[in-house]
Amino acid sequence: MTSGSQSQQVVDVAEARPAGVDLSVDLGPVTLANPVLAASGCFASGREIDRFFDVDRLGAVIVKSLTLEPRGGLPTPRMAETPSGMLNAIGLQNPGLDRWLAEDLPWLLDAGVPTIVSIAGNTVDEFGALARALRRVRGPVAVEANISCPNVEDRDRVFACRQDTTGEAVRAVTDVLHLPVFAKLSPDVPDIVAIAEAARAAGATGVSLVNTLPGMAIDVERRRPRLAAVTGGLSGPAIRPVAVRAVHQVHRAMPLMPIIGMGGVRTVADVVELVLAGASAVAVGTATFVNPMATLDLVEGLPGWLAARGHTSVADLRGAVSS
Amino acid sequence: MTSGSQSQQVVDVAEARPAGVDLSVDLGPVTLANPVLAASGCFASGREIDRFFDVDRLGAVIVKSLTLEPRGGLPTPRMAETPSGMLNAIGLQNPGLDRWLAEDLPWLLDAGVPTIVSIAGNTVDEFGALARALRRVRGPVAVEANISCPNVEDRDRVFACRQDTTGEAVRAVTDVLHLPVFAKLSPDVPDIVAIAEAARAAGATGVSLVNTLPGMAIDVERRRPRLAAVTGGLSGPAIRPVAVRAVHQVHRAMPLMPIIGMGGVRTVADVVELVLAGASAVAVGTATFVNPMATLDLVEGLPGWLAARGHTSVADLRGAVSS
Amino acid sequence: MSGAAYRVSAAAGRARGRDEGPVQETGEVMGSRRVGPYTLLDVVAPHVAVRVLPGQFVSVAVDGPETLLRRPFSVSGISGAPAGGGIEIVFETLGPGTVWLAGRDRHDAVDVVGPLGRPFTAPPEPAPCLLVGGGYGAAPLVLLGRTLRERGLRVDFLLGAATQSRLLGVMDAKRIAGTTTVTTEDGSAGRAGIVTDAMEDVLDANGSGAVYACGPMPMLAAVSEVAAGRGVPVQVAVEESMACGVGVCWSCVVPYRRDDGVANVRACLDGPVLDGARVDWPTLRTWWAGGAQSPELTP
Amino acid sequence: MSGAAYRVSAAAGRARGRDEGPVQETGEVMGSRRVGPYTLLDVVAPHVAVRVLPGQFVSVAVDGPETLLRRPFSVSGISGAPAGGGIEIVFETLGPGTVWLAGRDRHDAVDVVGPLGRPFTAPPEPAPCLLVGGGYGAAPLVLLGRTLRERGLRVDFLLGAATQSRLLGVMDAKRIAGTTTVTTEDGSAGRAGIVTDAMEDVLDANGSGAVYACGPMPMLAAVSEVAAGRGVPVQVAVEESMACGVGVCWSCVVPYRRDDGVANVRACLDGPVLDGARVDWPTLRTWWAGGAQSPELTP
Ligand SMILES: Cc1cc2nc3c(=O)[nH]c(=O)nc-3n(C[C@H](O)[C@H](O)[C@H](O)COP(=O)(O)OP(=O)(O)OC[C@H]3O[C@@H](n4cnc5c(N)ncnc54)[C@H](O)[C@@H]3O)c2cc1C
Ligand SMILES: Cc1cc2nc3c(=O)[nH]c(=O)nc-3n(C[C@H](O)[C@H](O)[C@H](O)COP(=O)(O)OP(=O)(O)OC[C@H]3O[C@@H](n4cnc5c(N)ncnc54)[C@H](O)[C@@H]3O)c2cc1C
Ligand SMILES: Cc1cc2nc3c(=O)[nH]c(=O)nc-3n(C[C@H](O)[C@H](O)[C@H](O)COP(=O)(O)O)c2cc1C
Ligand SMILES: Cc1cc2nc3c(=O)[nH]c(=O)nc-3n(C[C@H](O)[C@H](O)[C@H](O)COP(=O)(O)O)c2cc1C
Ligand code: FES
Ligand code: FES
Repeated sequence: MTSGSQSQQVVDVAEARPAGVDLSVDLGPVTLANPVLAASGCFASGREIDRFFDVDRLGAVIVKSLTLEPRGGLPTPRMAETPSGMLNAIGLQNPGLDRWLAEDLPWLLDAGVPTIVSIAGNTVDEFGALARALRRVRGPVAVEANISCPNVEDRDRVFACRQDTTGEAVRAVTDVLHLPVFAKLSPDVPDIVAIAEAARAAGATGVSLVNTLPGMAIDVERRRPRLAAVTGGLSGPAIRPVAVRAVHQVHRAMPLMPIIGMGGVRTVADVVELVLAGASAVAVGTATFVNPMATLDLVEGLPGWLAARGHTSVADLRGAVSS
Repeated sequence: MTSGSQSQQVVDVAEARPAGVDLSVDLGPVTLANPVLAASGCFASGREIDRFFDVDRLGAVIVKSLTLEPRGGLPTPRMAETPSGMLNAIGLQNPGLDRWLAEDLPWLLDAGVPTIVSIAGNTVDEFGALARALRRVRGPVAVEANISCPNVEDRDRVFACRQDTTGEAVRAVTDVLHLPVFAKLSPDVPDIVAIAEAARAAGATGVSLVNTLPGMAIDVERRRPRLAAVTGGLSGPAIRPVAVRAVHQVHRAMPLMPIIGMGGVRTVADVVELVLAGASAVAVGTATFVNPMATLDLVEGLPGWLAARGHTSVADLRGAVSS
Repeated sequence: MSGAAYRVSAAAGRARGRDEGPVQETGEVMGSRRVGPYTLLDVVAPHVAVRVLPGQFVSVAVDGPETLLRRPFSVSGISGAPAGGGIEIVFETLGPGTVWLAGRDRHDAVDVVGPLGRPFTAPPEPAPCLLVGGGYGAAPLVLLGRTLRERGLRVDFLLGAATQSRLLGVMDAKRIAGTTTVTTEDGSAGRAGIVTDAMEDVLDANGSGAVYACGPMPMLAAVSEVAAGRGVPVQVAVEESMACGVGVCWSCVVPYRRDDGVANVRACLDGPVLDGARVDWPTLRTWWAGGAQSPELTP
Repeated sequence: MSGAAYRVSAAAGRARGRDEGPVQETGEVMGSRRVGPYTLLDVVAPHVAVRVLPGQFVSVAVDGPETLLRRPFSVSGISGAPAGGGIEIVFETLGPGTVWLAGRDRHDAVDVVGPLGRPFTAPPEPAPCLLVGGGYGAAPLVLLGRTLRERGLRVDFLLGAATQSRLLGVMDAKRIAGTTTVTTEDGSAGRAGIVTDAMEDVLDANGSGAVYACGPMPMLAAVSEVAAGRGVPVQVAVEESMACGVGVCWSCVVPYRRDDGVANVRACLDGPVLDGARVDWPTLRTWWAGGAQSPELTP
């Protein structure tokens, strides 16, 4: 993809791609070559990981949430390791939608990477403005509306914590955009199905489940929060059971709606677990921090895993957990 | 405590109790000898762990939630291990309040174990009936109202997911009981402070934070949920950041209200972390499964940890995180 | 996370607990060897060893990324003199816990809690005993067989597995037993079929007055039903997924007929050895089939 | 959880990545030794070794209960011939990751990603160079010193630590350097005080035209300010807590004056070597004091 450095070093775990395993999946009207996506905020511009492998090998890349204005983000420390997980409080540092459109999107499109644009607004109007700015943009395959970010008009509670604010934020985007829109939801609500229904009713093509869980860690020696922002978002394998549960519940309630599942995925079996729960595609965040090759490993490992068990299509496994 | 078997085998990690470290803590009107409690549902009748050490060494034991009628609970498998955590779906198996009062409470009182009675109702009326049944009972130091259990009158959503149902369930208990009442809350709500305020307004002495998080795991080989009940509660170190966050938020909002903190506590540093976040006392659940001596280890390890850092009282550290 | 990770002492033979009942002990691995697909681990843990009875189990702390809970294993033998006594466990490497355990070397420390649960009990009246094992379920039966023989009882073994390599304890059985009958599902050794196919014949031949069984739960169900059908008392060592092993989490229950009704009893505390005629196998079968909820049970 | 846990190959020298830039490689430990309170680990990782430049770092997967993320370490040396080349890291055992690493034995596999970040660059005009290290911060400076010497530049060292045992690289420095000045806070070796107490004198004595520094962040701030005060260019290798080390998480930022304003740049990608005169130390000091929010920054 990047000129002159296509050749790979000896690859020690690549499995030969078994013939006859169909990895393609549909996200509503969009068909992706495989179900392994990079999660928002965990893949930067795409170029950083392209130093390791051709990132067009992924089903899609969901870019870091973009805001109307550039954001510098929060002070450090911005991350803290926790048991089988980590907390982050980055503060949505990003170059702003305009600069991203000018500087980063062309590279992704050039490289042939299916791109899902994540947007985050402080207000319902900002979601509308972001959508309008994307209206004439060619290239991205879908939009993810990160509505699990603070709503400054509602005491900084996240949009996705209530049905009404979910509906308003999503509607502001779907009203102006023709691209498929996925509403990214927060898992810490008593009734995730009701929130997903509100997103759907407001025109979302599907939902992305789950964003991080609010958490905190304290340095007991210094008696200070481990994050400068005090609280942050919990991600990684620790939260996988929460993600599986949320995906399962929403899929049972709305079996036809596409779902991008995420939360703690690390191994091929974890990808399959989320697909069985009902995910159409699976995004990988924290695992890329642990291993820059993680997403490629999953793309390469999935066909062998499926073939060994006699499956010919990953899409067939969607929601196929008995219960 | 049990006759004839008081003597301990060689104890390899007991630290000499440093003189001058005050472990006592207050839960409102109740003073406990130390802040280490057994969490509800993780200590059975008390006798099981008393085979390992004198359970009156603990600050208190919170007994498994009792219902009006005996409950047989759910089919197996009832548990599944997850990264740094576990899921359980026991289904509140318990002998019912009456039989527990007849068979188990006398042993606890005899053994000198400060006992906190956890009660769980299916309806607001059941909470009232449980409270009335406890009215004339002498011995327990407090009641924990487990309102993070399903409310059959509200589509099986837990009482603690809304302010109104929280208030009603708590009020049904505080109206008839003179004992201190702690409302046990679920962390998966968008605004834990609002729920804690509702409990407090309904007469709760304090709150217990947190109950398990709803989760699910799938056996990808057999394509079946790992729990017979499909979904269950996530506990253990994985959820500690969620517990610390919830305790911190509620303590900041209501600094004078006692809080029993719990969720993923395993080491002495974990106890201190929850106390720094604002817990008055700390309950230990899953760690007892990992190590039957876990709670005793914490009681024995805490004074040395504090003394090594020049602290003379654990209560002084409550809420002492800078931020 | 595991107990071992924050245990200070690695010296063998230091236990924490009481004079009676289970203790927590940091044992020391004395040796490890392969037995077909199984690993046999010999652990010096004298306080556990001196207390353990056939049918009881230990729970072992395992280390490694993402493992949290202990793993339960039947004690299959006692090694060394009681004073420096060791326990043996035999296990199949299935997942992270058993893989970690199989990697332990001589002198490594392992954190053991035990002995746990109720042991097998001798028949009230002297009678020939039939010991029925499936796969690694034979593990506790060898220890039981030796104990029954020491009491002067006749012991016969009936051991089954999917295939020859998965048979366990056949050599030990032959040393102890009057007769040893073997079944394999693929016919690679002994009679082709499952243990219950041979059980009636073996009972007829030896006139057994008591049956003891350990193995997969469906096998225990079948063995219990054959024994009960002939009015022969049957003790089974059940296996349920266990979070704590010490009776405090209620994850390991088995529906069991008590005098006052069917109750979900704890396999780790009231079992693992239960009266096979009282286990509510029909309810268990609905559980295994998934779907079904627990019947109205006495707690 | 760690990369190592699910990596298939343990053979040294197999790397995954491209012909240029960082690779992921399963290295093999060749040796480990104590250096005062530090551990020096020599890892055969030829694809990393052949690429690495002074000031770059590697991130190492560590195993063990509850650890998730890799741990970053400066490369302090290159061992062996490039073809079978190894890298050296020197670290302090602080928490679970470094404790695990310190326990690695010869031939153990460690999963390494590197080289990461931007290296130190030689001064544009030949000039005597002053290398200032604090504690284990001396690690990358020895490698840098050798490289600068190879280019024919004069190198002087100024190494500080809290106490004598925590000084690192003094012997190596003496072999390379024109002068080596040592400070300890407790006066147990060299001049009593911190490195900046000695820095003006050392600059005066050697007429250094470029300063390179690595060590605790407050030290880097002070060194940068002294150098900048004298108009001497200064490159600092910063340290921030890092989740990914490869530029994708934005956890490791440092406020940095660029031509278009102050931006939070990534220490792992735009650094760790940064122009000390451009790092926004006043903002960083408010961060270290806690409380303060990030100023309005260019992203
Ligand atoms: C009382 C008791 C005695 C036991 N004795 C022995 C013994 O002597 N030898 C032996 O090899 N095993 C024995 N087991 C089973 C043993 O505990 C499990 O094999 C072990 O815990 C698996 O751990 P793991 O981390 O390797 O695998 P996990 O990843 O935990 O599990 C691997 C696979 O095994 C299944 N599994 C896990 N635990 C159990 C269980 N308790 N019952 C059935 N399936 C399970 C899982 O569903 C999974 O498919 C016993 C279990 C109990 C409850
Ligand atoms: C670019 C870079 C290069 C580094 N080079 C070296 C090196 O050459 N030698 C060396 O000994 N260490 C180096 N470090 C620091 C090293 O990464 C940490 O000491 C290590 O990650 C600690 O891991 P742990 O699991 O042992 O401890 P943890 O439990 O993760 O941490 C133990 C203690 O160290 C603190 N800590 C953790 N990470 C950092 C960090 N990045 N900066 C400051 N404090 C931290 C924690 O807050 C905690 O108090 C470097 C860090 C970076 C970012
Ligand atoms: C450092 C970091 C930054 C993130 N930034 C964003 C973001 O900008 N927008 C967003 O929707 N989600 C963001 N997320 C959430 C992830 O996309 C993902 O939902 C979550 O981390 C769970 O997946 P994981 O466990 O695989 O990391 C971020 C997560 C991390 C760890
Ligand atoms: C097996 C199990 C059973 C539980 N039963 C109850 C219960 O009956 N009532 C209750 O209020 N909480 C119950 N809990 C929740 C615990 O009391 C505790 O809030 C939670 O497990 C978090 O703490 P931990 O991480 O230390 O386990 C149970 C938890 C587990 C793991
Ligand atoms: S395993 Fe916990 S009660 Fe049996
Ligand atoms: S550590 Fe992730 S961007 Fe630098």
